Amino acid sequence: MAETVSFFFFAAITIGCALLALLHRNVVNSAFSLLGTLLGLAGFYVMLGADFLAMTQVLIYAGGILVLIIFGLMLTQPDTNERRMGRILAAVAVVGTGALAFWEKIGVATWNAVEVAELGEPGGTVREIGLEFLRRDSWLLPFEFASIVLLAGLVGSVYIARRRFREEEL
Amino acid sequence: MANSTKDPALRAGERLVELDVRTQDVEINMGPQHPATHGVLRVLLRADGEILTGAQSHLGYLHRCAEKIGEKVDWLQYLPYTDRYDYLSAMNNNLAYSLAVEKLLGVEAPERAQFIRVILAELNRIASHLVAVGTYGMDIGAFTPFFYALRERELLLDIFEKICGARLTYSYIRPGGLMNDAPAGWLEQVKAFTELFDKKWGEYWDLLVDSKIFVERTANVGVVSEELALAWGCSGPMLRGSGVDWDLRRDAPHLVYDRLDFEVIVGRGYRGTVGDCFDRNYVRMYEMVQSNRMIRQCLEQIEDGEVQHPDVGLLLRPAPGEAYVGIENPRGELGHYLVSDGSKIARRLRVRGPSFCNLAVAEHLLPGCMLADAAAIIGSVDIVIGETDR
Amino acid sequence: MSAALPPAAAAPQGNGLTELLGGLLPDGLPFWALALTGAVVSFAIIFAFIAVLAMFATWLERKVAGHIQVRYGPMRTGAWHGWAQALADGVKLLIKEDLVLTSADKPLFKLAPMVVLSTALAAFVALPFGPNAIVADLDLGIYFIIAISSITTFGVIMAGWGSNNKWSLYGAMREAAQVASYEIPLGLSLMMPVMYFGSLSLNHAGAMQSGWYGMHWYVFSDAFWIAIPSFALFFTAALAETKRAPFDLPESESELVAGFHTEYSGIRFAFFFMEEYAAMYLMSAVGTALWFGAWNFPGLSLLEGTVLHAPLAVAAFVTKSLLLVFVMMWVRWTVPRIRIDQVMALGYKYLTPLCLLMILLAASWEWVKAIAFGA
Amino acid sequence: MATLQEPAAPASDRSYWGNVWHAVKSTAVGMGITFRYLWTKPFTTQYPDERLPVDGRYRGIHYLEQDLCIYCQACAKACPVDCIDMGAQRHGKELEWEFFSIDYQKCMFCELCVYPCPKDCIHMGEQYSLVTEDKSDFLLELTSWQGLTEEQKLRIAEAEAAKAAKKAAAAKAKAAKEAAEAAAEPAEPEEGKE
Repeated sequence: MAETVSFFFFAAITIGCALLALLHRNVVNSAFSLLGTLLGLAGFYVMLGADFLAMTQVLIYAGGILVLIIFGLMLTQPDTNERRMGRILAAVAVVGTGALAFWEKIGVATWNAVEVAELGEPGGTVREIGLEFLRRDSWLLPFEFASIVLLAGLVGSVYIARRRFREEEL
Repeated sequence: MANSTKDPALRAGERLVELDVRTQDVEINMGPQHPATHGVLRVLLRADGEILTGAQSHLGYLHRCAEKIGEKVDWLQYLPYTDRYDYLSAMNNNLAYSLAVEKLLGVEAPERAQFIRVILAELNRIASHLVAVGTYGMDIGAFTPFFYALRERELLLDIFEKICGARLTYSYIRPGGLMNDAPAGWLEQVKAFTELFDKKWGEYWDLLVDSKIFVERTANVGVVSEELALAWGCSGPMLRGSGVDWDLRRDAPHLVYDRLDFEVIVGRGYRGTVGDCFDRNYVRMYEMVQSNRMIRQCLEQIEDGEVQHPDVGLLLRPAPGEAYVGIENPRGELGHYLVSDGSKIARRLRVRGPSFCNLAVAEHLLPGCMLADAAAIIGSVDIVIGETDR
Repeated sequence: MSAALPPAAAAPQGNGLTELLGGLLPDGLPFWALALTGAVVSFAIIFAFIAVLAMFATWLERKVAGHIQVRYGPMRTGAWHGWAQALADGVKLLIKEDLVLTSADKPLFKLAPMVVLSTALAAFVALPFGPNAIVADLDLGIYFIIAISSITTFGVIMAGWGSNNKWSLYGAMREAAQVASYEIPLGLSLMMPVMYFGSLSLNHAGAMQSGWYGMHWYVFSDAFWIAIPSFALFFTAALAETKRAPFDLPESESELVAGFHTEYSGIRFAFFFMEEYAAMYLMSAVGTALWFGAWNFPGLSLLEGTVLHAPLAVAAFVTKSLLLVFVMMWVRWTVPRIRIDQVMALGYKYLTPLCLLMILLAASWEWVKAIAFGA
Repeated sequence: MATLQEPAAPASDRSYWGNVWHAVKSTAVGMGITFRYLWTKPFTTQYPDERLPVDGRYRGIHYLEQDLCIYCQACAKACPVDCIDMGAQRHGKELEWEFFSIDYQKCMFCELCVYPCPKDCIHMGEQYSLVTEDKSDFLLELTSWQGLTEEQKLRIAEAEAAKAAKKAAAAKAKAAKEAAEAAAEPAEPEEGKE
């Protein structure tokens, strides 16, 4: 009962905000409604017992990346004409995909929802992640190192690519 | 991030501004009602994000036609109007006007009056610099030093109130001498203040000027080079902060300044470049110490005597002619140019205000700085809108 | 206490409140009903706590500011030292006209204060006020608090953008840049106590500091030489995260008039105000829980088992947190404000490397201890 | 640390650890100062409840010694802003006051009105807080009475009676003289002063 209510609650938030993000005329408002989508997804992660993932989702995607997106959007000139085509296309794409998926579901199999209980008891997921870092046969640590190298590469390329202006040009 | 950097390859006065992304400029009205513009100054800023790309100051919101009024009222009646252009240093304004009228009249105030004038002018300089340093702290974001500075200023205002009955607009120094002699116990009160002030001065230094954040906010910000300062006609701490050794108290001796031993404080890049905001503030800080020193010497040298020239009464009729006297106001050179046609009213009265001239250079400094530096730079110029607009 | 890997933190269990409610409510009630009642009651408690806290903190701030600045602060409202000033202000803000600009982005403008306040409230869920006085004893308490408080940024950005005011937009941009940057040093600075306690749960951290008759705080532990600098780093980052001076750039009044809340008035402004104090208290409480022994206080363990123990523990925790709030105010009225590029430089060039250095030191210390004393 | 002497050499340690050290030290010093002041007695006074005494020379709202005033208008002429206005009727030596008002919306408390007074009858007082909700309240009336006092009326009546008596006496004397002169010598142009 509680799970079902929560599920539909988060689903409504996620899908509603996603639609708003696609269809809203104002780019900045779209970006803000993306926040609802991300938070709704975080709610799903919590329901699935992945609390670490949920919080990371909130911290990194909502607190970090989305802030940067909005930061960028606020500084750019909104082009209202640009949104019209996108809205139509997006609406077509969303409705089309949804209908396709629904038809597929109906056509192939009956509703076969996964019971939350089947996923196992949510436990200390951080502990598992931490242990994974320390395991000898795990590739998690090298993977993280690779991401740091990539980050350094990104920062370096931005530094090299930036322009310098003389005062007169300003 | 973006900031002006010094690059030896650049020509003089040219700065290299590093920008990560170039976006559309935004125009912002800083003022006329803005906490950092010290009154009703309006600065129209053009900014690229946090970096300013243009600045234009709009004056006149407080224009009261002071000079025109001067051509409509008696010589003495104009005295209260001088209080009002730089209301933080009204004694100095009275003094500047009185000296100009005295020059026109061809008289000189008695010696005791001259000593009291110097004491008052220097006390007023301390009071004015206290407000300048305190409000500068507020521009930077530190509120508390302002209250400490105002606390000492309050003692000074008590001193002024005791001698002339007013706390802000004194009208005390008048052509020919003073309104009346110092009351009993006044000189002792001044002496007590000078002793107290030397102790309290360190607090402003430790709390505000030596603070790491203050240093970071002011050092190397808004650098006015020596040539720039001279070219734009800066004066006072603005000029001395740029390393120009020029002080009218020493270089154009008037009153009894030549009998006093004092140093002219010159900016020397204590925390950054010569002529940055820190240096201007540094000059103000140490000028307070020097003023205090001068007052102490005056208190030792002062003798009893008359305070008003016997020939100068309430109604003045200077002989036809003209006179210009500039004195060292806390903010720079405050000059009065007076033309008399022999009547009891000035033919022409013109004021050369220091803030007005100093402010002009701020417009030149702002482009290339950050938005927060706008407050720091305008604050370091230490303008009083009453005087820029007059 | 050893900081070697602790036993896996137990699955979320009931707190004092749910137990109490479970006792009160009739048996046989479904779990979700109990949980819902618990949620509502705990929300009410937290909201009341924040409202009272905001009022008290406003009054305290004005008194601290006043006395630091050799003046009195509010003295007239209420008989004793203007104690009713915050109350009067609150009533004034409640009955003030709620202005929404015609040119504002209305949905965002109206949503912003709610987002700001609700996230501040949500973060209190993982805060242990006493041994069992926690709404939800999460495994990831600290991580949860950081994650949730990062959402506050959105409210501020919404407010800044929605106000349709250039100064507000500047405030919002600064907030975005600043808070997004300072989450890194804030999170890293919390790693030192986390490594010492071996848990991300604040409740667990509190329980681990109860030794030595309630004085086994992290700052007094064997790792005190790590604890003290790491607290300084945490405190600096927390000041930036809560946009308190010297990091109050989003609302710097001498530059941006009032920053992101320039256009707000009435109850919406009050929400921002409450959020600021709630965030201050939240960060102070995290600092208390991790560095200053949470609810532990010398002599408190003697009362264990009595009725007095729980209220006194809560009182100790709140008092210690409020002391840190006071320090935040003290800092605010002492230092000038940093410029935005210096905020960035401080975050990325100073706090983050220093935090990493401290983490290295803390890790080696745990390692040395493990070798020396065996784990 | 602060010294009253100018420091000898520019301080420009901007190394990494130098910055950290300066930041920590200067903040600690500043917080020490503010903490000390937190516990000292505030410098301010609770204004409406307690007021600082004002000095004898204080330039507050004027007061007029109306008995001495001779209605010479010297103060009004000396005022740079023309805020003094007065009106009175002269009855010989006595003045029938209509008003003596100062507009405190204009007055700038410069004390220039005090000096030219020949009778030293206008002074600046010690009252300073002129708080009102109505602008017209700033037009203060300095006279303590208007019109004539009973005493003055009496004096005027006496003076007039004396004058009338004198006049009558003079007329009588003149008539007598004229009669005498007419008797003695006719038609000489009459001269004389009253």
